[in-house]
Amino acid sequence: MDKVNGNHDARIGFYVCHCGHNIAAMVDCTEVAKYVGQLPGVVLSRDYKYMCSDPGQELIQKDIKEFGLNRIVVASCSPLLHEHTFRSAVEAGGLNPFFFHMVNIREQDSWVHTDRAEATTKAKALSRAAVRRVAHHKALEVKQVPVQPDVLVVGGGIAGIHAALTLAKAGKKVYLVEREPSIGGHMAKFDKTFPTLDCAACILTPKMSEVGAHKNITLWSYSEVVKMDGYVGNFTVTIKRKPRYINEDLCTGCQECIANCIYKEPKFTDEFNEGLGKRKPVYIPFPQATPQVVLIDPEVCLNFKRGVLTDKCKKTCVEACGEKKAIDFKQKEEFREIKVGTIIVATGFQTFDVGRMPQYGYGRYPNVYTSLEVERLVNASGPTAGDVVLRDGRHPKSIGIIHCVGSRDRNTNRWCSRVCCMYSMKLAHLLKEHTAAEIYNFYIDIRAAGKGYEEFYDKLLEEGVHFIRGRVGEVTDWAFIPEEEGKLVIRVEDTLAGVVRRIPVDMVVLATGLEPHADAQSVRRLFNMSCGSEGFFLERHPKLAPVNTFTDGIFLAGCCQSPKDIPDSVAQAGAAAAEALVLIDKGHIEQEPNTAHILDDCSGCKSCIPLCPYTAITLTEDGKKAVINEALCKGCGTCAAACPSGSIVQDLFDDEEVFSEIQGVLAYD
Amino acid sequence: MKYSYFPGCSLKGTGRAYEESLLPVLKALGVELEELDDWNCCGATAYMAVDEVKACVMASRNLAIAEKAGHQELLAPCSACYLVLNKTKHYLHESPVVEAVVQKALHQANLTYSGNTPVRHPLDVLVNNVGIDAIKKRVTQPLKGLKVAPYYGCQIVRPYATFDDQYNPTTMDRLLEAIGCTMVTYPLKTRCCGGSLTGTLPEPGLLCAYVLLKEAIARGADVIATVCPLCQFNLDCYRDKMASKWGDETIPDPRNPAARISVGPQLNMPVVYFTQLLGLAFGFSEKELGLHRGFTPMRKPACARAQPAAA
Amino acid sequence: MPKPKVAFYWCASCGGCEETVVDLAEDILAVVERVDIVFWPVAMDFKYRDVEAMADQSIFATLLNGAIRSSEQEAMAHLLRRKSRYLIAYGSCACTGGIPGLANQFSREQILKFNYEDAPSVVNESKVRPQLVFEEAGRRPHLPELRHVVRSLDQVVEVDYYIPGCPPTPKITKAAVAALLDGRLPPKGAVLAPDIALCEECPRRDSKPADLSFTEFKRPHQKLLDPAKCFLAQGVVCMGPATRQGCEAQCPSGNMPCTGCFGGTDRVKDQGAKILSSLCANLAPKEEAPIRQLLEGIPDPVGTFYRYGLAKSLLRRKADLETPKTT
Amino acid sequence: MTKEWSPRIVAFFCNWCTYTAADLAGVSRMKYAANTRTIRLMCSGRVDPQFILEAFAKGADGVLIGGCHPNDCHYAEGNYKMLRRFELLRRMLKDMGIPPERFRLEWISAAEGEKVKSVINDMVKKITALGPLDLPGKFADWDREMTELAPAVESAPVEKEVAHA
Repeated sequence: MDKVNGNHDARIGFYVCHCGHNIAAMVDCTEVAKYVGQLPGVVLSRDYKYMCSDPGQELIQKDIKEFGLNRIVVASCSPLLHEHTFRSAVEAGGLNPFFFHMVNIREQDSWVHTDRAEATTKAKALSRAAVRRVAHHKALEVKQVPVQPDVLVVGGGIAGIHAALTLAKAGKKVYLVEREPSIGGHMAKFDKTFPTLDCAACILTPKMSEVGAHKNITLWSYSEVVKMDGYVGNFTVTIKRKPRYINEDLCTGCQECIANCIYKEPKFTDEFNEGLGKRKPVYIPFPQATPQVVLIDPEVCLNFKRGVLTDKCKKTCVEACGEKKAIDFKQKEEFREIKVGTIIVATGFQTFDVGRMPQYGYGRYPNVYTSLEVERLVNASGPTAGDVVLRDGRHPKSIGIIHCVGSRDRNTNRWCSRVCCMYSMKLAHLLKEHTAAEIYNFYIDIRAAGKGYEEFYDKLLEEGVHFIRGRVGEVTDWAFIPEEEGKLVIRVEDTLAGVVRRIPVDMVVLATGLEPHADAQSVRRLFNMSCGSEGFFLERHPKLAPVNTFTDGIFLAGCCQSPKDIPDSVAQAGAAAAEALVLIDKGHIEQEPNTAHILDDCSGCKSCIPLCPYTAITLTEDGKKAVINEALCKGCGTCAAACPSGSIVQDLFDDEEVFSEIQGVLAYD
Repeated sequence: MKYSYFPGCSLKGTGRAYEESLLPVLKALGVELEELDDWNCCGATAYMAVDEVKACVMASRNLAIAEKAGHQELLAPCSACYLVLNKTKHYLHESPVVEAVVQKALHQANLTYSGNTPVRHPLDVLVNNVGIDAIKKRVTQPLKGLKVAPYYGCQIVRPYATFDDQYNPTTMDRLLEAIGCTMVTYPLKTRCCGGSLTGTLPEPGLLCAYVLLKEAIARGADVIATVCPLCQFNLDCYRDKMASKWGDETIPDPRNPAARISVGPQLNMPVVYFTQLLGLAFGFSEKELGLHRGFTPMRKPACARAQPAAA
Repeated sequence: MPKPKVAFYWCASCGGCEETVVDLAEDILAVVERVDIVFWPVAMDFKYRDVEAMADQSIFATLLNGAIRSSEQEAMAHLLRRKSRYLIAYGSCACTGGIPGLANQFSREQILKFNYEDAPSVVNESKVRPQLVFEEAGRRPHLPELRHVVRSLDQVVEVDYYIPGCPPTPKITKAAVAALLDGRLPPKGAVLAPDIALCEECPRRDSKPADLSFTEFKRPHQKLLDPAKCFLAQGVVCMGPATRQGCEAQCPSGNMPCTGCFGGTDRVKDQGAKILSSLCANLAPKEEAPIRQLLEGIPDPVGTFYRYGLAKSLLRRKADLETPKTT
Repeated sequence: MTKEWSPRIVAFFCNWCTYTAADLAGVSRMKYAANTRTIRLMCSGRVDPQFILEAFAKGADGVLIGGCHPNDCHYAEGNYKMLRRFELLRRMLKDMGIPPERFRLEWISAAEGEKVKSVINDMVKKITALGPLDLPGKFADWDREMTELAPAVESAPVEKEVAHA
């Protein structure tokens, strides 16, 4: 009673691609073509140098007409790469695009095997399976689903800002969600930018205020995405707006409340200044913060006790705010639900936690700094107004900058963070400018690949900054000779001179690397994305789809995808915006017709209903049969696999197609 | 708590003070030791340098015997033994070649080794199994105010950081603080003591050892506590040579930063095993703990003589 | 014109199928009236040679019940195939191997040893086993040989139609016979029972919640069964969702869960795999340990999911049993 | 199987994680045994136990299923549905004389090309040690006991006296 019976009027055309040498080097393509040629149903079997090339595709179209082919199989690269290409070719040839099947003999055969005979046998088996399978293919129609034109941008760093502005200028409505009280991200903390040394604030703040002012942008700072449902073109996103105890619409940013806070002096750690400065319980992160709205820190505000409202404070801030009545101690967190068609994830990075490398003494020796701290230290608007004064009050006469802290290191992070060499040199330049100290860079290699970067390196050499090639072993305060007493000693093997050096300095700067946010994994799950092994979000294809993710309609920009400098982040943000615009302006997306449907033979046993995560399966009014709402169905096929009476069919993957594929791969020659 | 005990050559020889103090201290804390029957050289010293695989064979014989002894983990107080035994375990897991040779050799002796016996260091056991609190309870004469420079040496944290931080180990600090000592900041915790260089290339060897003493002096320590027989030996036995070489070097006076003192006279600082300090705090006598054996013997600090100590 | 000749035969089965024919009660007369029963060992005395003597294809239809597990049954299957125009697999055993098919979990030696030596009720010191041929008073009787493998009828000879059930109901039997006699024949190979799962005609269907997920499995004897509620909703394995209807839900009506005797639908290759898939997919837990623990409630998946279909299932027989030497 | 035997493994990979990981292994030019024949499905939840039995029945020496890690399923929970089937199916296969080593479920994320390699190599190693399963061959052997009888029937075999027919 075998239910899988072949389709006897199939006229199959088979094409095996050499892909230059990529496939042909390990798979005997002519042999495969010859073999498939004699399989039942195969009318025509060819091997060709590049099937994806125009001539390759035209060949298919020509053959369809000339030989009356009604099924096409192409054995080449991964379907994830070119299935669409060939389906279009088949359609152009006058066939339903789904009378096509693709065999992956590159990524999963020629590239991963070393024995030509075995690789060829495998290619034959996979092709044989495809040929058997394609005979069962049905004509299917691509469903078109309208695309919601609004866009969500997650993360208000330079990448998110640029993406949001690009879309807004194109007339699209954008929601920009930022976790911190202000947008600006890491860039807002920088003093100057390499290699041009133009001031970060000067180029960033105009963009920030433009975001704040743009009519097409809804800016939700101090907010987080907590839930995402739906699919490309039709996402439903829930956003949590954390209470800042200030009514954003009423606050004018006059900051009278700050001036009049019961605390006369700022005395709480100032996050924006990396703890080098102090702020009050009511504060605005930094002068150019966007939105220009203050917030209250319930952990330290006298009107709260450990976050719980007590109403014990005199509330001088409220008096100061007066008629504006912007302060609202009773503010609760709010949840907003929005519908968007596309999402751009630009959640950025975190800097490496230097605590993981105790040998560099951060925390043990007060004069060891992270690069980000130094950015604030040399910053005119920083806690010391640009005066580089050490934690012990001295001004450094010698400074050591240690590169690759948390980069290119088996014990911590293996990747190169790409920006450290350049920003280390930038800081070297700025520190020299501010302190005239002797400056030593300790590097593994100088990576100055970028427009004007190498020139910047040369400039620093001319400025007399020292470069010592070697990975620093430790930073210590034990003096071997009197000259070292009271100094930080950097012990390093100078790999150019071939000697171990001890270099005493007053100040050590750790060039911390970039790494994924601690919560990258949960963000990934939230948006149904993948992460690379190092934890950065995974692009769909390293070359051809660098801003796409595996979830259609969700795009990546900036350092959440991999370490980048500002120009690259901005460029990628533009690309992501463009990808979003493609979907929006097209107005609809085409859905792979791999949804499931239920046959009349359904017995109404209800086994499938609880299995659908999208509640696409329901019972007919009379309760006699189950039905699938194809608009909701995402095509996983779980229900089809579970239907005890075989009454659910998943298009593109129906039982007889899969069975024939199984028989195909196993049939002996 | 019961452990197989691998003393190794040192603890029966130059480092016997270590054994003399370790045994009563562990006993006092209810840790039983059972010395390995018919143990042999751990395989350290020259072997590792000459033929690693053969060294592994030596080591694994001990491991095999321990496994045969059953149930217990193996306690290896000497840093060299501790390292070689652990290294052997790693090699056996990582390299089928080494494993083959070793198993073959063991087979000749009708032994087998599954590669699973845990090798433990006293510091590890004291902190993670016995526990600081249990130790505090046992203290009868806290060493109040004794300034100690904690010196771990290289072998228990390199290349394998098994139970403590590789760059800044702290187990000994926590132990000795628990018995009342004051730990001085000592950045050379894991720096080389000179190893066997002191025997082969005295110049650099001695320098290594000297630097350690000098820094302990500069940090105002009364005593250096160590976990390794070789470290103890190198720091303890060459003071005269050091004195003649660098005796008149001067360093800032730890008690008065403005002034400077010369190193020479200070060099005779006691270098003891951490177990000896534990022993003192537990009320054992200098003799019981082998404190008299050091070239610079250590006297029980005044604070610890006051009987009985207020907890 | 002469009445069409009909034959009934009985291979490895309990005889229940024969009962059904009798259960046709007075209807049987109607049948007898229209046909001429030429061979029916259970009811009338015939000899093999009588069948042998018949002309090939001279029997209009043979309803053969029981699985094929002995040389004699195999021989008769071939013989009747040759003599009949339509050979009909009658009942679960003939269709899919039935209960005897469960013997495919054991080797012939295991079976013989247990039945003639180890079974608690057996007394057989001299460990006598049936011989294929033996001498007795100058006579040499032959005994059929037990095959290593239990087979459904269509694994031995070509089958025209299938009437499933353990046993088939008089209703579908009558319908089938009528269809045959009136020449209203479905395509060859068809199963003469509705191709929809049992739930559709099960009186308990509507009592099954639409969001059922399993937190325990109990076997019918381990629990007091609610006479109206879906068995699955009571945590009792019921094969109904994976089983072809036609039995009029007799077991559920008798407060017993369906055990799957009608076999799977035409759309299914392996009834057991399918019910397993649907049951497991709907388990509540998500981690290995609790999943395993919950599944301990199904101690014998093979016996539960393949009670009637093992011989005809995708795997057919325990894979590591020693292979029969060609006799 | 005239040429030297080596295992044939049918692999069902989910489109989003494991199939992508296998592509990644390719792009990274990792090298692994050529014994698997991959069938791409959208989700491990689509793996119908019938597919697995069919694969064994048609001559697979092993079956490998690759899906997204728990909580990472592109379709929320398809991988759990497979996990639950897997647990019972593996037990049932054992009862049917097919050892657990021949049937494997692995969570392999899109980033774990390395894991594709190690899992496949490991499985090939284990199954090579077990030797062929070859159900089609077994079916043929089992049915050989019938071959000589069918023709015999033609020449009326039942003449001989048969005890209690």
